[in-house]
Amino acid sequence: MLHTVNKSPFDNGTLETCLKFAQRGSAVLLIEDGVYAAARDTAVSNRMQEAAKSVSIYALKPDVEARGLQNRVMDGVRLVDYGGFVDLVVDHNTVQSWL
Amino acid sequence: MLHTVNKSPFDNGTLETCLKFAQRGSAVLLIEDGVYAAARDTAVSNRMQEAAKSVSIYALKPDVEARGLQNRVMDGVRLVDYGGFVDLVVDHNTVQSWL
Amino acid sequence: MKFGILVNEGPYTHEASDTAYQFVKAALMKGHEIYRVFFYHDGVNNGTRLTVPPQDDRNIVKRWSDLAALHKLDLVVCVAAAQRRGLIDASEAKRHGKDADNIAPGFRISGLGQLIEAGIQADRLVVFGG
Amino acid sequence: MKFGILVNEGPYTHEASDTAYQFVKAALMKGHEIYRVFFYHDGVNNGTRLTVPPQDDRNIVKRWSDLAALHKLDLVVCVAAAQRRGLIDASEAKRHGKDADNIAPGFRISGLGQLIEAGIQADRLVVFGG
Amino acid sequence: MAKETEGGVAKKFLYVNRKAPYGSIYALESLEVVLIGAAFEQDVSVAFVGDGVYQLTKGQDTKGLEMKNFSPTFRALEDYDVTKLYVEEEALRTRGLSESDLVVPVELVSAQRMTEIMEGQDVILSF
Amino acid sequence: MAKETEGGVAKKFLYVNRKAPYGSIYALESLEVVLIGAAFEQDVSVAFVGDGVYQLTKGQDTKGLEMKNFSPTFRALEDYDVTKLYVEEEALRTRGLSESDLVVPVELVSAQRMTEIMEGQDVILSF
Repeated sequence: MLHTVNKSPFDNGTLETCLKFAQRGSAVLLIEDGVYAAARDTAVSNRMQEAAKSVSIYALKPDVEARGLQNRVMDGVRLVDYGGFVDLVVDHNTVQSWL
Repeated sequence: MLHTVNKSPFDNGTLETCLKFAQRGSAVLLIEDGVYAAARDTAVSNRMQEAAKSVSIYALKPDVEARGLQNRVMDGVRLVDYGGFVDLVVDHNTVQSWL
Repeated sequence: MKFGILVNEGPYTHEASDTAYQFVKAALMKGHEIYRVFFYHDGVNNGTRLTVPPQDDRNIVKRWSDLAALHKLDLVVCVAAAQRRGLIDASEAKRHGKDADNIAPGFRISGLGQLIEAGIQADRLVVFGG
Repeated sequence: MKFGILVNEGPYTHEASDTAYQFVKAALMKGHEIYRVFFYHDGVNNGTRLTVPPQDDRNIVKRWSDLAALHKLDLVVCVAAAQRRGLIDASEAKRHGKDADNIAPGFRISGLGQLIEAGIQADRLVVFGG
Repeated sequence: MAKETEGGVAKKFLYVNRKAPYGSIYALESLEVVLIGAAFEQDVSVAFVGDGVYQLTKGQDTKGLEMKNFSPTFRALEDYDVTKLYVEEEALRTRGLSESDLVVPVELVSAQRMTEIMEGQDVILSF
Repeated sequence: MAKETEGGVAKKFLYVNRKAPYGSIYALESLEVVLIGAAFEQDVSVAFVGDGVYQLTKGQDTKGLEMKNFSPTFRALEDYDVTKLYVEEEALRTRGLSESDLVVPVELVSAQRMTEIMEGQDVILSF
């Protein structure tokens, strides 16, 4: 399954809820304000590193760039463009959007 | 100052942010989905009891009733109707809405 | 006491418009004055006359229009926010070459200055958002 | 592959409509089929032709209309959600005694069944929300 | 995952509710999708996680809001053959609620079980 | 709290920004209010708390979103005599940011100091 998360992890529990229900081996794509979770050295980066051991973490590049995070993305997070987003949807049987 | 909070405390950090900035002696009015914080025996009720020692906590009765909380409101939370909301605004110099 | 009211969310989607309406009604009943109700962000969508709510539901737009008529309320929709969201009156429609308008009775379109002015003139400004 | 798309938020207010648009464009460029784009909740507001966005900003509604014309996309606005929010076409306007309509070219109004059908017919349903 | 029916192949649809009622319209409009969707004879499940569990609580009285109380409609889901209602147990507990506080019989599930339910779907509509 | 000016009495206006940019329009439309409000010669302050601090970060490149990058506009606030920009220090730190990551000079303040600033206002507009 592919999960998408579009909320900042700091003022909102959406990312935490997604990670709670994301099965080992599934993919999590951070989009829109969700990409803030991809940054290094934040209050949630340890949590994300931990999550990256069981799920694959992606972040939508145009959203990363819009928020000025292009030089702050943590190791282990793969950047994809909209075409890569489409490919991720194709490669997984279902998509769950955590809003 | 009167603070209003309209988000559920469970999936969102709005209440916590409000309490962080609410000065001792100020009033906090829970409205809309914010009234869930007024319920007894939840994961945030200890936090609310603690907060009630330094700020006055109110909850908007029509919102409490709509959510079926009328018999679950914790001690120390005062219920007000829309007229009581108006009175609270009159009684405080400024209103800060935490959205 | 004189109140300014800011409504930042659209009808039905968020409760903000409901709460603002009930607050305004209660304030009027207590003899207070509503200096202005300003609609910003998606709040501008409270001002369309094209809604057709379910029969068993409240009619949010009509409720505002009726209250405005009864109490001579000043309901102001922000022009910039309204243009982004497709809320226009006849003169805006003409100016922008649109073939229709959708503003409801009792609402008028104006600039953000009207919000600041409400903040200055009113004793209290209360924000209702989403 | 066949995609169904659900857009749950209005233009400009949330990024959901932008992301959905860019996703649809990228999917088409990769040779995929878009079975339907369904607009629900505030998403129905993507279908109004009365927006006048700032000159230096994207025109979200026109972008959808143009893409629909180019690729024969089926853009469906939920009738129940649209009625609550004041998005109507000429026949709805007539039926409900409204003196104007505001639907944009390339959009059509229909029932929620069209969303379920998209879920059944498409290989993937992707939800964009607020 | 899709199962065969008389009319062809039914897909497994899951509706995921995460929002409380009345503060926003997502809960009500999600229920409207479930009701319409029921006519399509698919394999339907409805999940309530986080604040979504509040949609099912007893004692809702919306007169003061001038809104319609739609919680009784959940009781009608059975008539539409929508019987698989899953509630995240931890979400209930966190909110001081138990199964007896809900307007309909549901299956309380652990996070792990909810994950399995989600993984078994063809289409997930989240609100 | 209102202070006397030539034109009469100026009120203390505080704009409180709590939302990140681009994911929703609140940040941009809040800035539009600040700019218009500047013409009214009131005593204006702007606070950035929680995710609101993201509005001020350097390096924003919105081409991929086809949106306008409005972060440079914060630099223009000085020309409008809007110079009191307060940023919650803890919000920055939580997000791995420091003052050098921001597009404009700001005053970093503790939660306690932010509380005092808020308490000193006549009108608070929160986004």
